Amino acid sequence: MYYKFDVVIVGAGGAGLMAAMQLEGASVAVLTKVYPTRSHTGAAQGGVAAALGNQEEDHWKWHMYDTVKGGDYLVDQPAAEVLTREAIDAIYELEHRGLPFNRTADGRIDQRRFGGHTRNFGEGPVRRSCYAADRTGHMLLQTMYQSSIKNQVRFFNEYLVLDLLLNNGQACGVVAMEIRTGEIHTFHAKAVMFATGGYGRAWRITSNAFACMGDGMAIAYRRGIPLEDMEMYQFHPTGIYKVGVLLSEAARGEGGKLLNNEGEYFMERYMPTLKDLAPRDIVSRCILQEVHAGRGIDGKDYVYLDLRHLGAKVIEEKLPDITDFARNYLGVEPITEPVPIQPTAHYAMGGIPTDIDARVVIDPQWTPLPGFYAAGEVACVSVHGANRLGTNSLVDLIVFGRRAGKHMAKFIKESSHAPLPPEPESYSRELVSTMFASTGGESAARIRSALQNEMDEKVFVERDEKGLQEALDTLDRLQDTYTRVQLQDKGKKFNTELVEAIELGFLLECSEATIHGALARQESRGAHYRTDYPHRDDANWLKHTLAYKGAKAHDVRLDFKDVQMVDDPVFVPKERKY
Amino acid sequence: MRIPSGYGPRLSGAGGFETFSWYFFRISGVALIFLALIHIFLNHVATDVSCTSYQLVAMRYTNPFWRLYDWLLLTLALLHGMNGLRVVIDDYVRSRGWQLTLQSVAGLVTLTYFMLGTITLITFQTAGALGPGCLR
Amino acid sequence: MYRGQSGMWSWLLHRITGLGVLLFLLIHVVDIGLLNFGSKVYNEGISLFGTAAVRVLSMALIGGLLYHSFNGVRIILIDFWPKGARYQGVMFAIVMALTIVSFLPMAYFVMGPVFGWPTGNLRGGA
Amino acid sequence: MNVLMRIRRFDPDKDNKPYWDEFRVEMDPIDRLLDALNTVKWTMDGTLTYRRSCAHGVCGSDAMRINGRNRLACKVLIRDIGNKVTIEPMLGYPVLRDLVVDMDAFFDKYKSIKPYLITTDSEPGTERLQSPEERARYDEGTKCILCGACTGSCPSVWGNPDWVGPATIVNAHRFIFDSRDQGGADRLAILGQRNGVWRCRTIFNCADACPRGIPVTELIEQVKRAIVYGGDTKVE
Ligand SMILES: Cc1cc2nc3c(=O)[nH]c(=O)nc-3n(C[C@H](O)[C@H](O)[C@H](O)COP(=O)(O)OP(=O)(O)OC[C@H]3O[C@@H](n4cnc5c(N)ncnc54)[C@H](O)[C@@H]3O)c2cc1C
Ligand code: HEM
Ligand code: SF4
Ligand code: F3S
Ligand code: FES
Repeated sequence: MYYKFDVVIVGAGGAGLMAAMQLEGASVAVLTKVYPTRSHTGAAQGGVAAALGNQEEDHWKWHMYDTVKGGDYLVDQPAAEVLTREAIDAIYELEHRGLPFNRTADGRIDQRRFGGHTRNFGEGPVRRSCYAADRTGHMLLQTMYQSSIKNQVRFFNEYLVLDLLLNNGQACGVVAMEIRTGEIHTFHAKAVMFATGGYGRAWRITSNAFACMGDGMAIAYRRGIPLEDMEMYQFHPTGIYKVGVLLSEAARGEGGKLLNNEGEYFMERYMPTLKDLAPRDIVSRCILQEVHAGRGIDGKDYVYLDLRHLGAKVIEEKLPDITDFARNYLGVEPITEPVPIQPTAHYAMGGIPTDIDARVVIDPQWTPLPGFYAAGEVACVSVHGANRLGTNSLVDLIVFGRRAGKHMAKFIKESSHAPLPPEPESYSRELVSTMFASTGGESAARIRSALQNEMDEKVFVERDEKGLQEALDTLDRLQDTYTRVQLQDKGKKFNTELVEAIELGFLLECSEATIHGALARQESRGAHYRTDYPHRDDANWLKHTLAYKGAKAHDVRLDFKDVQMVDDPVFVPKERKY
Repeated sequence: MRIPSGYGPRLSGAGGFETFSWYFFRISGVALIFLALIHIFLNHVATDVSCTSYQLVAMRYTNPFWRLYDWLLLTLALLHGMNGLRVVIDDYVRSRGWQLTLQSVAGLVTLTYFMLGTITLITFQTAGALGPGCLR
Repeated sequence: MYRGQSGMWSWLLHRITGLGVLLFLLIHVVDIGLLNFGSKVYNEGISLFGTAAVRVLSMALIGGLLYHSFNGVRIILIDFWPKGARYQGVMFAIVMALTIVSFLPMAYFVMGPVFGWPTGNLRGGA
Repeated sequence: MNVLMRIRRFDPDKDNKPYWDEFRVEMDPIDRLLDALNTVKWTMDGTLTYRRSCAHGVCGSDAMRINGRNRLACKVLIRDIGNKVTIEPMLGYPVLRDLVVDMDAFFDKYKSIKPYLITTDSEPGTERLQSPEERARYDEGTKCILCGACTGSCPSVWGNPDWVGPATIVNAHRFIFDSRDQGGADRLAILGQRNGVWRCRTIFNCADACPRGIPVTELIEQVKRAIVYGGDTKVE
């Protein structure tokens, strides 16, 4: 089938839907490989940050300071300014669309503490995270979906996008497979937006959904668009032991504390001011240090999250989902027992490089690719730098999703449909038919599993040259094996084995870019901690990496892009202490 | 506390036949508990069924109260029960044509039975047929 | 098959007993109609109710009606008492208990005459 | 733990009618049933088809009939099902393949009650005010993840697939009782109709099936009462 729209948005998470909302009057298609309400945004628990100051004094500039510092100064500061300023209006917009935030006694949006968010440039924790119990992301996603129903957005549910169509340096559409029928469709558009989320499934212990396979990043990457700062991958300190399911930072925002096997609340020793509410990269590393020092529980690689002192009321009312997870997946009763946790793969700070209008930029000179937009976890405007603060992702979705929508609204008025490239579907059809035709006998599940083990072991909270080299070799081998993946399922209808195999290809490429960035960056900054280069090196590395795809895993080309600063002394890079 | 936010209008109840039907089930149900259970008690416990004869009925119907009582029981049970049947048909019969046919039949049956019962109750003559006179 | 819970079984029984009682009512109106044909016709018709077989059917009717009535009250409580839904399971147990407790003596009176048990009512034990 | 999985299979391309398939897998007691399905798919039979995404009960993808009851495969632990488990697609939806059912009609029903905030007056510069009590009034409904487990467990839906079903009413409740919303009367009028709220016969399978612990029937009853009495959106 051939479809023609003004705008095609790939992804119906928070970022995609927020953009769709801004396009009233235009013809818009939203493509998603899962039903919109199943998007991963729904898993976000803790909250969404904005300096509303409903509970105590707060300013967007303090928020910006925390964002820049939390990102270990790899943040593009003008983008962080946009993020924190516009967060406030974006939150009100969500409220007006019906998002059921928790309320203060005087009826305003309630706010709570979250890691790394401080008052007056680092003096102490501040209440900045707007929340709806511990299902803020769920409420955000539902609200956005409801709004799209009101605005009669056209959804294509369970469509797997396989390719981005470019012609003469301009984006002109996408090609997708309808999972239900196995048919290939072309979507012709003036503007294309990617909002496909992250790739947390590259690790075994992960908080991410099965759908988080890095599709958007890899599709762009295959079309010659670079991926920025892929080495910056966040590991959340409190995943459920062995399962990876997240226990939100909200648990610590409400007063939960980390405990080692000696019964010590060890974060007090590492970070005297913010303690358990220090940024995630730091807390994850502290947990690992405790484990290395033999203070993990039972000498194993996990510690406890202690909520017992909060009392049953706070636990049941403010953290109901988290409590449910602990009970269900561990059989642990958080009211009376501490909960076993370990760091879990969580969030990609890197991604498709964009400017503050969410336009995709393809080189260190910030040259935009006309008609191509990206926002959300798939993108890297670089508001998160080397480490994202909790609650800053949802703000990212709504602020830059909104900006993408507004910019596209303008763009489609000023431009017409670029012609499609010749045989637009050939790449996608071949991708699918080679999968079906292959008789190599390899299994996608086995390759994925090998990849995840390697990433868990060598591309985790701590990395070094040797491990990364080995990981790269492994990846090279896995990519080779991948060409011989054979499907058992030769059906066309709802062939999820085919979907998984295609997604694995995406995942391998995102991992490749990650490892290359990590190898190149010979310093430790934010989430990227190199045991062989344990210090931050602003002289050489205050810059972003851009990875361009090569023929094989080893052939990636790296380029670099300067970090953008604003002219204000408070934002000058300093050592990061809390 | 209620914040004078100015929102949240009073909801006006929404009527309609289905709403009425639902309500009618409940009201007639409550009435039927008494009507039906007392009826059963009288005819199966207080007197044995074998004593229910033309004569016994005639004795009862000298008092118009029992005529009214039985008429109410008949009417309510019939309407309640046949409405129940209508609902069941609505639930399980998917074809619109069959639904209409069956429900018209049900309606016709209700009407016929209502007439039959009512006429019997009104026209029944008690004179000369009094007394329990158990059968057999 | 779906493995439901008490609410599902209670509904199924309610529906079946409701329809059963309705069927009986439809027959009953016809036999009442016999009154129009005079005492002989009526008495002949109604005498059927005294036979053992019809007594068993009457018992089913009574049991069904008892259950349907009590459960009807349960449904009405669920509908109009704000806390009703929370106690539906408990109420179902009560309904079953009430049904059985009130059914047994009724059954005794209905079947008594067949077995010659003393019932003490009009014509009882005869 | 060794688990025998009996799975109802159906491939529209190959099969005239559904059939039973069996697999034996070795699982950890604290693994999820979803892990067991994955084990089958990844190591035994790649054609086994089901939906899943979040793997921890928040996205609503994997509602299916597990030992006769609608549950999320990612919220059922192996230790709670024992050595044998029967898995079937949900009732009340057309089966697309194996455990995957067609949810389009489900979402259409959801859309029919205007599931979005309706306001007629102009937006304030900041947030609309709402007291914590008013917020609590509709809290339960906001937990819904649209998994469809309730609707697929309801005998009224099995009998009459046109009926809106419990999930729709839960989501209507979420807006009807939101003090900011002004479309309540509209929704009640829709739900007062033939395929509205009255087809609920208080069967309670829905409340039992809901993986989010929403007291579904209780919410439906509140909507019924709102239709009959009218009333305020205040706390009951
Ligand atoms: C457990 C957890 C808790 C979190 N808590 C918080 C929090 O409290 N606060 C916070 O700020 N952030 C939080 N985050 C991070 C945040 O939720 C995510 O980064 C964010 O939701 C990503 O949103 P998105 O719109 O970019 O993408 P997603 O919500 O992941 O949506 C991706 C969309 O793209 C579609 N898609 C993907 N690939 C394709 C394809 N090939 N074809 C078609 N469609 C495709 C998917 O179907 C989906 O609709 C949390 C993350 C996790 C994992
Ligand atoms: C004795 C007291 C009675 C009470 C309290 C009562 C109550 C009720 C109620 C509340 C309902 C509605 C069920 C629902 O909407 O889910 C109902 C349904 C019904 N009743 Fe009764 N009822 C009584 C007597 C009768 C009698 C005497 C008959 C037979 C004539 C009868 C036949 C039915 C039928 C057929 C239904 C429909 C069943 C269904 O929809 O599932 N009821 N009853
Ligand atoms: S009410 Fe519960 S069972 Fe029904 S769709 Fe919502 S979450 Fe699923
Ligand atoms: S199971 Fe169905 S009938 Fe009502 S109480 Fe639940 S919706
Ligand atoms: S996979 Fe998301 S609910 Fe089970």
